[in-house]
Amino acid sequence: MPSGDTPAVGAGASRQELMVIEAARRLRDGEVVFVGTGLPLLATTLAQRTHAPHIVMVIESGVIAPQVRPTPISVSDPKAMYRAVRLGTLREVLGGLLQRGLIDVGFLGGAQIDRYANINSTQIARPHGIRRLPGSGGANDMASHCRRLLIITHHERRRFPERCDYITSPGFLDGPGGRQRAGLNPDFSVAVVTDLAVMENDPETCALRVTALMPGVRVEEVLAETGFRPEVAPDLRAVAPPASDDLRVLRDELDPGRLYLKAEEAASSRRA
Amino acid sequence: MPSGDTPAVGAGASRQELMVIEAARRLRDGEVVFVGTGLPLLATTLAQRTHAPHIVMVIESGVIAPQVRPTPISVSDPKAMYRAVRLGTLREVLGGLLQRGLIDVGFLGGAQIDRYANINSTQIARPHGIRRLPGSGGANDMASHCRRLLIITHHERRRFPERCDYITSPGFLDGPGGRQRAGLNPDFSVAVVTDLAVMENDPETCALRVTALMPGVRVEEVLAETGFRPEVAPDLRAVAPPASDDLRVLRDELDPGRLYLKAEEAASSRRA
Amino acid sequence: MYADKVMSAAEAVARFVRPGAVLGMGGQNIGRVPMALTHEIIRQRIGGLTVVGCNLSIGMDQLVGAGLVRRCESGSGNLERFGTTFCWRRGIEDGTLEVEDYSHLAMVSRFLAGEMGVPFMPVRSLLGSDLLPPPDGGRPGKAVVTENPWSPAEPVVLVPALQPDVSIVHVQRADPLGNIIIEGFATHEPEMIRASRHVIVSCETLITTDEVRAHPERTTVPFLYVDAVVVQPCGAYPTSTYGFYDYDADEVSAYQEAARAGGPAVEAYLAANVWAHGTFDGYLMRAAGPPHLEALAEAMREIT
Amino acid sequence: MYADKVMSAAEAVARFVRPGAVLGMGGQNIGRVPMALTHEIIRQRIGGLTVVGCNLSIGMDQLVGAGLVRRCESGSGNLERFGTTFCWRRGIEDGTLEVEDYSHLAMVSRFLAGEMGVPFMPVRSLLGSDLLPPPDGGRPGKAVVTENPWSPAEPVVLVPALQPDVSIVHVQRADPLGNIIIEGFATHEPEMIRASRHVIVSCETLITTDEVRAHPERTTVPFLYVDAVVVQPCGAYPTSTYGFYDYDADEVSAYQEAARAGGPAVEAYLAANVWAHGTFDGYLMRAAGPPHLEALAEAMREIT
Repeated sequence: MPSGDTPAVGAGASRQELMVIEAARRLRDGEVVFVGTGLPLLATTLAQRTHAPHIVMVIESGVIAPQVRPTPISVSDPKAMYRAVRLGTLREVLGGLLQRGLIDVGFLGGAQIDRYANINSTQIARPHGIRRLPGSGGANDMASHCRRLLIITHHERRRFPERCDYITSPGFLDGPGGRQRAGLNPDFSVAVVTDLAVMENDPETCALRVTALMPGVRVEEVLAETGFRPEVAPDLRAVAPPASDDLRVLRDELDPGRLYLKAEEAASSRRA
Repeated sequence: MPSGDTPAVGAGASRQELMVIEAARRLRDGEVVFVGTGLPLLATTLAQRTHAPHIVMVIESGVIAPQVRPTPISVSDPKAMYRAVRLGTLREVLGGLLQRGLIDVGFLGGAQIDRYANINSTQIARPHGIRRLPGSGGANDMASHCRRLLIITHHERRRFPERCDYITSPGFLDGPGGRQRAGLNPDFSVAVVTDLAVMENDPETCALRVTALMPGVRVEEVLAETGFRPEVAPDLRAVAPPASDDLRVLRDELDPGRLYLKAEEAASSRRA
Repeated sequence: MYADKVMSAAEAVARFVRPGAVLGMGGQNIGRVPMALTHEIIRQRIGGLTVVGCNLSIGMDQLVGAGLVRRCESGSGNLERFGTTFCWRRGIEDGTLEVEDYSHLAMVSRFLAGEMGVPFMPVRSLLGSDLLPPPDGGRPGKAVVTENPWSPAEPVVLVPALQPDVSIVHVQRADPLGNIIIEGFATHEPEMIRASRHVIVSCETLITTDEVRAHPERTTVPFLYVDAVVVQPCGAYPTSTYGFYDYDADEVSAYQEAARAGGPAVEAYLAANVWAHGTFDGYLMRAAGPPHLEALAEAMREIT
Repeated sequence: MYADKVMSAAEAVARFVRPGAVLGMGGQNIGRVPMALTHEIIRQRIGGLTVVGCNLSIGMDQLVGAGLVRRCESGSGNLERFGTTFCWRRGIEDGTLEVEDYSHLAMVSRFLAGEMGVPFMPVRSLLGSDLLPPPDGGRPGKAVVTENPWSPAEPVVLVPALQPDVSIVHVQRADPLGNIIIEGFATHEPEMIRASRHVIVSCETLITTDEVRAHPERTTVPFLYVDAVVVQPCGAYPTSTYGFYDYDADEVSAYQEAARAGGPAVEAYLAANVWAHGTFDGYLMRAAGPPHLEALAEAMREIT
């Protein structure tokens, strides 16, 4: 059940549930997806059990094409390895698939993201010293080598600064041409799905702009919760309400214990 | 049985048999030996079944610590893989063990060897063009990374030129300091065991010199069959006759079909 | 080489882990972290360590909490849903712990270079990010940018080889010679083990060398790299060992609570769970006990 | 990706082997050489090939004998006790075949670079030898000497990545998706397969994907790299397949006799053993036949 302090949206789904469902929709059947821990694992499993049964999940710890059992809490959780075709090494996955160019989509969880989709998961500057975060893990590798990066995170002002304090994972760096100048593949796009909206890079300016809103969310609300001032796409659309099947699978099959969704709701309810 | 045209030496062993036995003697129990195909495989198996039961054989095709069954004719022969503790990859063996520095002895078969123990297995210059040989295989890697190189070959003038036409595998290159100048490990020694003699590098000059003679072989005979003029060690010794056990194991267990020894005898009998 | 390398954790750690060593850490997050060997290092209070790995989690954090770590080199420090590695974070924030950050691919590439006996490995990650030291050289030894000689103007990052003085790993099966079999995911361990000067392996099950020779392609790493074999069932507890037992969320959380609080709470946790016991089995009995361990084994059987 | 990739050798070769392709060759000497796929390339007379591998043996030599090879890049060409690869040697000596020589480690390092998606790999072999092009650059693309940035004056050789257009390998087991299991020695194949743009696998036995999922750590290479699965028992004949059958010394010698003689003798051998047959099974029946193949299988059972 959606928690009280986050308004229910289409078909009684909470914003957090719809965020996961919207992210899942962006994965196409047959794609090879490099899946990070947390909500990406949940959303990719949802896609696999609904519209994209032939999606190939690849998980950093050496897991290839598992049929994930609910509800893994780690990339090293055996539930994330269930019936994989290969359980191998980090080198095979990060080197032989990701750096080699065989991954279609990289799918990352919450982090600090700036206007040019650069990601910080290393350290946040604070008045008295820094706040240390976990670091890159495989995120820098994903952002360096994937042609398409999908990010799911809840929408808070502090998570969307004008410029990251520290660039752990490269988005478009300083804007148009930035990736070429750094020697990175310029064939690159980013979509950020949050509990308020969807933001995608403008093909020209490379800056993130608002391209869709969650049902019942006004654009002002998104701008208020975004540290930089994003453009708003002329063809701004509304995120479609969930198909009942999506919601059933998500609630009953994938996260019956609400391991993920409750935490996300708690997080975003701080806003309310 | 030794063939008629090669004089029997101590205990009725042919020179070819004693060559294999003498080479085997130079392997110490517990050493990790990178074994090439042919006579090295035969001699190392002899050592393993006699004085060096704890020798660790490593074979290029990915074979670690086998208990070789008679009589393999190739590094990819399953007889060379019998009861290995690991059947893996060429990279594991040539990279992870040899280049990594975990091999004690490299053991190579016949080739063209010059004064400074450089080896040519690539091409021989001839009046009208070249004679192409098989190439390096793992030999260049062995000579580049082993601290101790053991070579077994039969003794013919054409096999011991002053200078190799082509250096496939580095010995001491142009002499003292040659390996350092090339960026190779200078901690290196070479022993060449033939059907006539044993030649080892002089620690000072780096040149191969005669250090032992097969029973019944005169030093003039060795010099006549050596393309360059080797020094003769002051403490020139005679290769000891085989222990009866060595001969029994070699003849009855390891090469009952005389796959190797007959060929070697035929080769060196051309001299007679 | 063909020696019987079976010994106690106490003997293995005393013989092969020196103060100030570069310590390679096996496992990832809540999977196959070598906790028995980590506890033994804490028990013997071997300090001044540089801990290296790809993801560093509860094992590293307990070593830091025990005051034994000077520096870490890794791609990440965290326990995912259980939160960050709090002692590590606190040490970095208050300046008592040095860190060198890489991506996971960059770290496994460093181990690969160490495994292959070459001084560096090329990677195409790190470019454009703050993980790359500034072009003027930055912190020496971390990474340098060069050009692809076959396509000048194409930058390539070189990361330096990493050969730990000693690595500790927990695996499913090993024989007395030190042939090891890792089942399920292997993370960065095959490269790290082969790159290390010494390796201590703890295993769930000791098998015979005949069993190893019966399926030689299943041997993950041959005995030539291994110095000590410690037989320790549940040696990764409270993290999981694929095919044997699941992680223990309650015990991980119990440590995390102490780690978050820090200072005396960590000291108390380590006193009660490490220093109070002569061996890892003492900890297993205190924190879990046979029925609970059996439940974790049953949980694993359900999902594998 | 999840397609059923099972097809005939004829279809697989027609679809994935283009004239002028860089062809990665599996196997070594007399072990697991992909003869069925090699014969199919000869049957379809696909020419202008660059054949690459570590050791190249009877498969490569038959392609050269059929006039389909322009160039070879390898660490060696030979059949050990069965002699050299005569068509290859003749082609090099009369200048009709280009060769680029490396050591076996240098070749597998080139495949490793291709597998890892980096432009080169460092090696410490080749130094001081004539395998290294002269310092003025020599033949472009072969190898360059650089310095270890962390220890200047320490030379390191860089060899260029090698990503074959298509590789052919013969393995023991594969499933319809293309997950492959190599038993026994694996030579350079894991790196070469992962480095290749396309991969055709022939297998002794087709297994189900459920069987693969039951032991996921035994999968040598996952299906993501494989384009075609050809079910061909005895597909490496007359070379051996570990665990299935030994090599056939008589048939290898029969080819070697023709190869040594050259010209018409090679033509006659290929006519009788390849072009005379619509499929590899035709060759198997002519050259061996069921009783002899069973004897080779028995010989393998005796030594494994």
